[in-house]
Amino acid sequence: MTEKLNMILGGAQGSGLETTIQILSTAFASSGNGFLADREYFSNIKGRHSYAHAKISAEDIPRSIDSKIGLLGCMDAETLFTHFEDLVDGGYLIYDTSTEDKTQDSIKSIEDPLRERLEERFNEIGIDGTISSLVEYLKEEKNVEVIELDYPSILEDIQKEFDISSSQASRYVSSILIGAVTGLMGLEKEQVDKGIERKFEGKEKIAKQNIFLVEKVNEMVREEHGSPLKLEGAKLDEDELLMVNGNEIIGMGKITGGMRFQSYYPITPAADESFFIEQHASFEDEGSVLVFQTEDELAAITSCIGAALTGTRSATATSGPGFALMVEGLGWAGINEVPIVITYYQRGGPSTGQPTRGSQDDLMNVLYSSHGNFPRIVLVSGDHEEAFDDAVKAFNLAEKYQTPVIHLMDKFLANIVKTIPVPEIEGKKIDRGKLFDRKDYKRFADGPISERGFLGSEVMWYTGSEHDAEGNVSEDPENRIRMHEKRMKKLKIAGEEMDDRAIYFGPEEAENLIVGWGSVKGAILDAIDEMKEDFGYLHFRCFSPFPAKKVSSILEKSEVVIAVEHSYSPRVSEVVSLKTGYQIEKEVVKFTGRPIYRDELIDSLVNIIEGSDREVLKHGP
Amino acid sequence: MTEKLNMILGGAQGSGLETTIQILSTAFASSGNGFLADREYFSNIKGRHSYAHAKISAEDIPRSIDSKIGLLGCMDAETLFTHFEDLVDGGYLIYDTSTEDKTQDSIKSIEDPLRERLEERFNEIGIDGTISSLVEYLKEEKNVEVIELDYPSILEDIQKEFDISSSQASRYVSSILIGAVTGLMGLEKEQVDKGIERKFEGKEKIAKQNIFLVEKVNEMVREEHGSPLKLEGAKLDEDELLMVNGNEIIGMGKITGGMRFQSYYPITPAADESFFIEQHASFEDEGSVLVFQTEDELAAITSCIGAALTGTRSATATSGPGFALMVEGLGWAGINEVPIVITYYQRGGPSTGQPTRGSQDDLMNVLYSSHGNFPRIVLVSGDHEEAFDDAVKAFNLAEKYQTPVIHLMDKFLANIVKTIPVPEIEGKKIDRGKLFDRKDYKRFADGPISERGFLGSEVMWYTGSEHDAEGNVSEDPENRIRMHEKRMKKLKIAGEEMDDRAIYFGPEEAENLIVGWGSVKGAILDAIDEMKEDFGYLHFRCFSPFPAKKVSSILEKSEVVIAVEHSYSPRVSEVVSLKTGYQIEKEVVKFTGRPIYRDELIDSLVNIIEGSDREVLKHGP
Amino acid sequence: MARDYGTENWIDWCPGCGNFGIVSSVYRAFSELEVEPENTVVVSGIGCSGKMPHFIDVNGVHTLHGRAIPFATGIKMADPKLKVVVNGGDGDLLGIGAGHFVALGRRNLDVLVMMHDNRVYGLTKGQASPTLPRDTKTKALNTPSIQDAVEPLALALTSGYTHVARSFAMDSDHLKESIKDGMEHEGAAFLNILQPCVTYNDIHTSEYFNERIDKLEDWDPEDIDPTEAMDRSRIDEEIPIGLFYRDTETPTFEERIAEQLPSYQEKAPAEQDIEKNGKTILDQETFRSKFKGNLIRKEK
Amino acid sequence: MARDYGTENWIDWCPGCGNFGIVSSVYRAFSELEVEPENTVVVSGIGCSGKMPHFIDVNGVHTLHGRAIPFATGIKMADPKLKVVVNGGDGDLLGIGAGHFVALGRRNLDVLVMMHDNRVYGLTKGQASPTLPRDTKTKALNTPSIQDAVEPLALALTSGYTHVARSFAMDSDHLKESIKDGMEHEGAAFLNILQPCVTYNDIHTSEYFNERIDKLEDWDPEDIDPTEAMDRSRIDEEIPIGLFYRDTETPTFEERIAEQLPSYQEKAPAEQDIEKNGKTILDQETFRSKFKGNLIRKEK
Ligand SMILES: Cc1ncc(C[n+]2csc(CCOP(=O)(O)OP(=O)(O)O)c2C)c(N)n1
Ligand SMILES: Cc1ncc(C[n+]2csc(CCOP(=O)(O)OP(=O)(O)O)c2C)c(N)n1
Ligand code: SF4
Ligand code: SF4
Ligand SMILES: [Mg+2]
Ligand SMILES: [Mg+2]
Repeated sequence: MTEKLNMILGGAQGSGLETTIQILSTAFASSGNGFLADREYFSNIKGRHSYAHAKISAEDIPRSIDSKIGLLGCMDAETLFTHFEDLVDGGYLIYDTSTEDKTQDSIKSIEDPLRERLEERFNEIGIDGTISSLVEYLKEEKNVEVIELDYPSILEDIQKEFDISSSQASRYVSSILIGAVTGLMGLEKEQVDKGIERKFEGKEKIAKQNIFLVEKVNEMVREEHGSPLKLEGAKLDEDELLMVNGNEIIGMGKITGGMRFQSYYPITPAADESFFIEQHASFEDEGSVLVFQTEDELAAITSCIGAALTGTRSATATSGPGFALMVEGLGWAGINEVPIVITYYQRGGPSTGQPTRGSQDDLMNVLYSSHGNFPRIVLVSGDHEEAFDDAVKAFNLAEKYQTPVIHLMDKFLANIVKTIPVPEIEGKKIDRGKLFDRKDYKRFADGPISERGFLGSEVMWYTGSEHDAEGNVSEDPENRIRMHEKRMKKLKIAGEEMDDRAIYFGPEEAENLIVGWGSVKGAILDAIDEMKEDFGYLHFRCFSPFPAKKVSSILEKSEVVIAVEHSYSPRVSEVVSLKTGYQIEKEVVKFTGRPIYRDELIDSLVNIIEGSDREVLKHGP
Repeated sequence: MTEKLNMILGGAQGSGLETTIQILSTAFASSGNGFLADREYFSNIKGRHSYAHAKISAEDIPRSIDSKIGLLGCMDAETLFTHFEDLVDGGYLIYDTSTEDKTQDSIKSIEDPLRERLEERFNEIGIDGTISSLVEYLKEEKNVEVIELDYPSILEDIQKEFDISSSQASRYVSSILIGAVTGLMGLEKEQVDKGIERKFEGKEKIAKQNIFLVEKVNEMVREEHGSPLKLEGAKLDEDELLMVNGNEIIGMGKITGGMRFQSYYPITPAADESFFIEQHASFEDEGSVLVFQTEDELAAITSCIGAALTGTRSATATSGPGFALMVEGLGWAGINEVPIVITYYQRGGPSTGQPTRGSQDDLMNVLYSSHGNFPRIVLVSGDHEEAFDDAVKAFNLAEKYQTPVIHLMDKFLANIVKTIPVPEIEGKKIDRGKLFDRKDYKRFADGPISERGFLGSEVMWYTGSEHDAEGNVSEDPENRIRMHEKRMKKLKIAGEEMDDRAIYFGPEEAENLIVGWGSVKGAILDAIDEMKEDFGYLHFRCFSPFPAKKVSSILEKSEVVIAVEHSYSPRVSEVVSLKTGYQIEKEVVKFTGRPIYRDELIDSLVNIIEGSDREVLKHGP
Repeated sequence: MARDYGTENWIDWCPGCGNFGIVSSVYRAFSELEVEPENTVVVSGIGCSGKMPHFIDVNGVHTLHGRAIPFATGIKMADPKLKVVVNGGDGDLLGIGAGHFVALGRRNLDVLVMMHDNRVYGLTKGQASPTLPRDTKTKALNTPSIQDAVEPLALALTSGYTHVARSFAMDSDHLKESIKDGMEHEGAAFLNILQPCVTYNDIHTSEYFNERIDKLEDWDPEDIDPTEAMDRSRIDEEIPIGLFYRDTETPTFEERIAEQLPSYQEKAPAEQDIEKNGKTILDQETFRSKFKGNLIRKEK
Repeated sequence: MARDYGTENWIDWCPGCGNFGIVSSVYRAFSELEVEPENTVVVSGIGCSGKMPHFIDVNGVHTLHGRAIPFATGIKMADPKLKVVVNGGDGDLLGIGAGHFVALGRRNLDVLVMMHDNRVYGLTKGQASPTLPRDTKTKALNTPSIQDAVEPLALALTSGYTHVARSFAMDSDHLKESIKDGMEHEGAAFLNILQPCVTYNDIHTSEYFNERIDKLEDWDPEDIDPTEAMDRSRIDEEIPIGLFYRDTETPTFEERIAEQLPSYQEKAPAEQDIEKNGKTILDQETFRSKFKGNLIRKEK
């Protein structure tokens, strides 16, 4: 019996893996376990290898995953080829015995470089490269316990049992995996059934058939292997948890924060957020959120600004390629002091890059894109809980300082499914800032922060050109100085309020300081929890305004400072140097687009302490 | 007799001022004087106040202008209202006596803030605000010598002389100014006539009439005032000079550098460059430059990239708002290693901002816009001579390193008309980099710098997604690391070659060091020439790759370091801090969009030495 | 007493510019319709035409080159009680902004688009605009234009605009009426305004248009096929002006939204309260029930 | 021996996807036309359709979402000897790329645009594309689409394309011939290809199209007015496929350029030498005479 389990479940994109994860995660959570799963997939709709890499914990809500896994569940042969090396010694493997003669040659979806690496590796370990040879190797050399199931014959059984077609039955492979996993982990039948019923709400027949199949496999597995992976009694306090991915939690935050207009143009990994909001758009008689699919991102940002001018809390969501088309609109919002929120999910760049993989390489892009100078607020969130708070806060800041806010997220956060406590809603502050309140209104009078009027209340003017207090174009040099200073001062004022958004975790004075932001938070906190050395972590939740004083004082205290980031060369080091002059000299980076695993991070930090300046993390297929 | 003269000639946009400047500058230059004129105008086609602020020098080619002028030539009353305070004690004023009863109230084009300032000032000096009261004040209090001409009656004369209509005659106001200026300055008739004939080539009648008018006014002025502003014998060596603005010199550089495709979408202050190139597109049988007006800047950059893929040296030219739409294409060129050149003329931002005014606020924008990370080369030029060299060099670097090059210019350089020596052409190096040369071609093989093939030579693939050596999409993590490192290494290699692009001017070890780039160069060099204090100037000609070693070593030597820039807060200080950790603590900035004048810069530097940390320059209407 | 809708700003178009005709027809139309300044928004792009809002005493939003339509779309969607008029140049709407122009037609949002069609890029000094016919060399061009002109009315009809008209800047009455018609239409209305640019377009001058203009007569713009309207509106020897097409059947975007979000009609985004005493209006229970799909109860 | 034009890359479209039909018709068309791989360029946007170039053994340029046309434009203008084909999705060409789509028509550049019209955004998981009819709710939508569909052929005709056709991904012969026709046409050609998306479009399926498709017969696409072609091409109960319009009179963009730059035909940009021995080909004298307008001689 253990307290935590890392597992990978894999299969071809579109073959039911998503269902497996949803049902299993529900089952884990409803039995009181914490759950976190990263999702990896190609830029492909069907056929390429995809997987969920999860951690289940009986004692807490996981913050990171390990590269080494205790359980590998394969829907197909490619999963085994791709992940066999990730299994810990003594781990568990679930696979389809009918694939035992398969070699990688027959699997077209495998990319060449992996193919070559496998070839080499099979030579090294001296196997012929069939699935069966691989399984044999794992058993012999890695003490892996193998759950051997003949998927086709199990499916044939159910086909007969319910008199369904073979093509329909083939969609039940996911339930074989569910049965095997829940068997090994000793989950209670009700909890699993719950998950299935929930998933197939309204489709009772399908639910029934799946339940039947899961139970059958579950029993088969228990009979032969028992439940060796049963987690020690779940200790989570909450009676109720939210199971959300990052897109969803942001959607919830935006709705809670009073957003009533969201424009978007579809793009990975942002589009699911808008889809989720649209699903929850209506408040019955109370109103609704208008979700607007535009013709492109130029229209997404500009329609968002238009909506904001009417006093509606408005936002848009995108990733790098879409943001590129929003830059001009961003500047317009800047000079016109329009409160809008751009939720930006980073993915691998440059250009189309790695559209379904994660990255943190866009920090300088959001801080400096656009010509001229204007205040912009850049919030960054490190996990789902922070993301919820920031999604609400973003609107408050946007309206208080009358300026665009970019909320920087990433693909990892967007897609990671996690159990979190239900957020406190009722206390959530809504601050609409200084509002219009008089005759003879001038939109840009009395800075730095002017009274904000809404189109539809009084007459006002806006223009992207430099303008006077009334919003009419002015080229006068003294007016220019006045208005430019007015705008820039707002960032200074915001900076005074927001100096707390650099957060230090760790002992009073740590010898080694890790600096990071965004989705690396979990792995870093877990790593420093485990490491014997004296480590602290400086976590940014905001880069503009930059909490320079606090950051400088923290940086000074440590001897070794290490930036950890998903980028080629840490952007956080660039910003810190730019703002404080402090040059962070060590770095752990990952730019394969795969998540940073707790264990590989620990290894790299050990190397850093031993003298390395730069560690490039590589794990994850 | 003096050696240098600062003058302002002003009039309503579209009323012939341009002609005046062209003719006068030709006359000055052909008489062996150096000439430099900044052009200031509104975002307006006709009617608003516009002016040329020129320096003419008998001993050298001017590098900057002074805020205080020796001569003010007015085409209209607004010019006098706008510039009267700029005249030095004892300066010269040319104006139209028929406007003497005018007050500012009758001039609708004056903007409110100026109107208020004038009102206040008139109260202060106790005049009634008519042109005549103002002239009186200048005579009495400022010892200004006034050249009083009754423009309408002069025009009536010519109307009669040549029997032309009054509306036609009204277009000859420019020649009144030319006559008066050349009279005061004692220019020879032939030189002035030359300028006129050149300007009106093919329109002999008009030329003749203008010559007549100029001569007439010239004589009137000489009779009454002599030629008190005659410059001391011209000392310039060159028999021949180029009279060019920045747009033109870049056009010449691009053509010399072998550019054969230029796409653009019209925008101030870049469009004139494309227009100029189009005028000079044809090389008779030798070929031609294709200048392509696109539907927007998205198409400008992407068609430019397309053309570059065929092996054609290709460029586009724009300013901030246009560049905003090029960011996505820039990233594509980055990941696909496409040699393109973007000539970027900065103007006042943010957004539409000050479309006809100058700025240097876009440095971080060009360095960091676009998601992900890829090498980009950013060249910056400080004057017309540098601009020519850089325009050629940009293509060599783009092709050598197979990466986009941004050539950062600004509105001042674009519009400043200047005499420069004819550039040496024949030595101009053309380096096309490593070219394709074998069977079984793979576009991205053997990095960091691969052999470059052209579409039309062998089969190859390009994609904005991460790709393998063949250019096909690949999501493999190891391939990702390989290709990402391949690209980033190119910048490192380029950095080694380009470490000389930070240039130091001044004494061996100056106590005070000015740091700058771009169009501030001239004013800075002129200022430090004049100041008694010990000043050096560190001039950047490239920001990416960043010449960090050289810069650090120069910075270390000085006690006081001062950034001088056209921006709200110096971008050069941001880059220097980011790249070296050195924090420049003093700054002289100007963000009114008007040029930095030599004399106001000197004053501000004096303040800095006396302890000020930040000087905001304000001169110039 | 009727307002005059002028502002104190100096109008800095070139003397004789056709835009003067347009703005004064707007004054007259607004005056006759008695539009409410605070509930009317003039949205413009960038160009000489883009300066319009500063000269009209209603809300003005002077946006980005090419983006007036999506700005206007956001404004109108969020607050449908506002009357929204777009003023754009031919370059603005059919060059850089062509994609949005098409998209607005597909939505039939209740916005009037007035295109200042001078066939050049005025504010950037006279380059060819998308409506300049091929082989035409206006004053500021090095060589005649080699791109074909787009037909604005055909494009509007193809895109789904439900009210498609042409008028002339110098025919103040015709233009004023056309503006009023367009504003009164419910749905996406397009009004192409032939506008002399005295500075850069030395070919399509007032005289040029005056000689060719042919006012629509005996033409019923309703119940016809868009292609019929297209044929009728085509410019040949003569330049027909008037209302070519009107469709009052196709539902507006606002109606389509309301069908899916019934509260939209009463509580458009701009009309909703989102806070009570500085707190979110959501309470814990509503949150739980709204997102019940994500809630998981621990099973004992 | 005819090439097969396939590549070694695994084709990762969903099993049954209409794109398979398209790529195999391309193979057949290229094979019959014997196109030269190194002188042919397939330019694509982003989407499922955007993957095309990687599966075809000629030059491939997989560009940005919406920008395939301007990329192709630069390629073709700089090196007119290349045969250039654009493959784009309906979202790619008529949503985000609509402005470029219109601009290409105005130029009549010799490029064939093949639109993979599946009426959804495939690669981003099934959102409505600009060709999805209003009130249609395909699988992945929360609610039926409220935007009207744009008519691709009408838009092409309005924009000036000189060859406008429709075909069907599952009719391999018809499609192959349509592609050949389009490639052989000199000028901007548009081929709208009805393409089933088996994963996200559960309404416009193969069966749906099969039941409705109606091949053009007795139709002469030449010497007609674009609006006639528009009327004929409109989708009602039946979906007509075939070549609706062809115009061989309008000069191509290449011809228009050559008229202004006579050397263009022989020495297109890509064909010009720009250096001799590592030096510019300009000499001092040519420079002086080329820019004599800026040269000023000192008068003694
Ligand atoms: C993104 C961008 N590109 C270019 C410009 C420069 N620009 C200003 S106005 C204009 C064209 C104006 O032409 P049109 O839309 O026809 O308006 P007009 O001036 O003729 O009324 C252009 C290209 C800009 N402001 N923004
Ligand atoms: C600027 C930008 N915005 C959004 C995306 C995301 N994106 C990728 S493919 C696609 C749409 C694909 O639809 P379509 O063009 O119809 O092609 P299909 O996949 O249906 O073939 C979108 C929106 C992107 N790549 N770039
Ligand atoms: S340039 Fe043309 S459109 Fe612009 S203001 Fe002048 S006349 Fe009018
Ligand atoms: S999602 Fe649709 S278009 Fe894309 S590959 Fe699958 S079936 Fe084809
Ligand atoms: Mg125009
Ligand atoms: Mg599609």
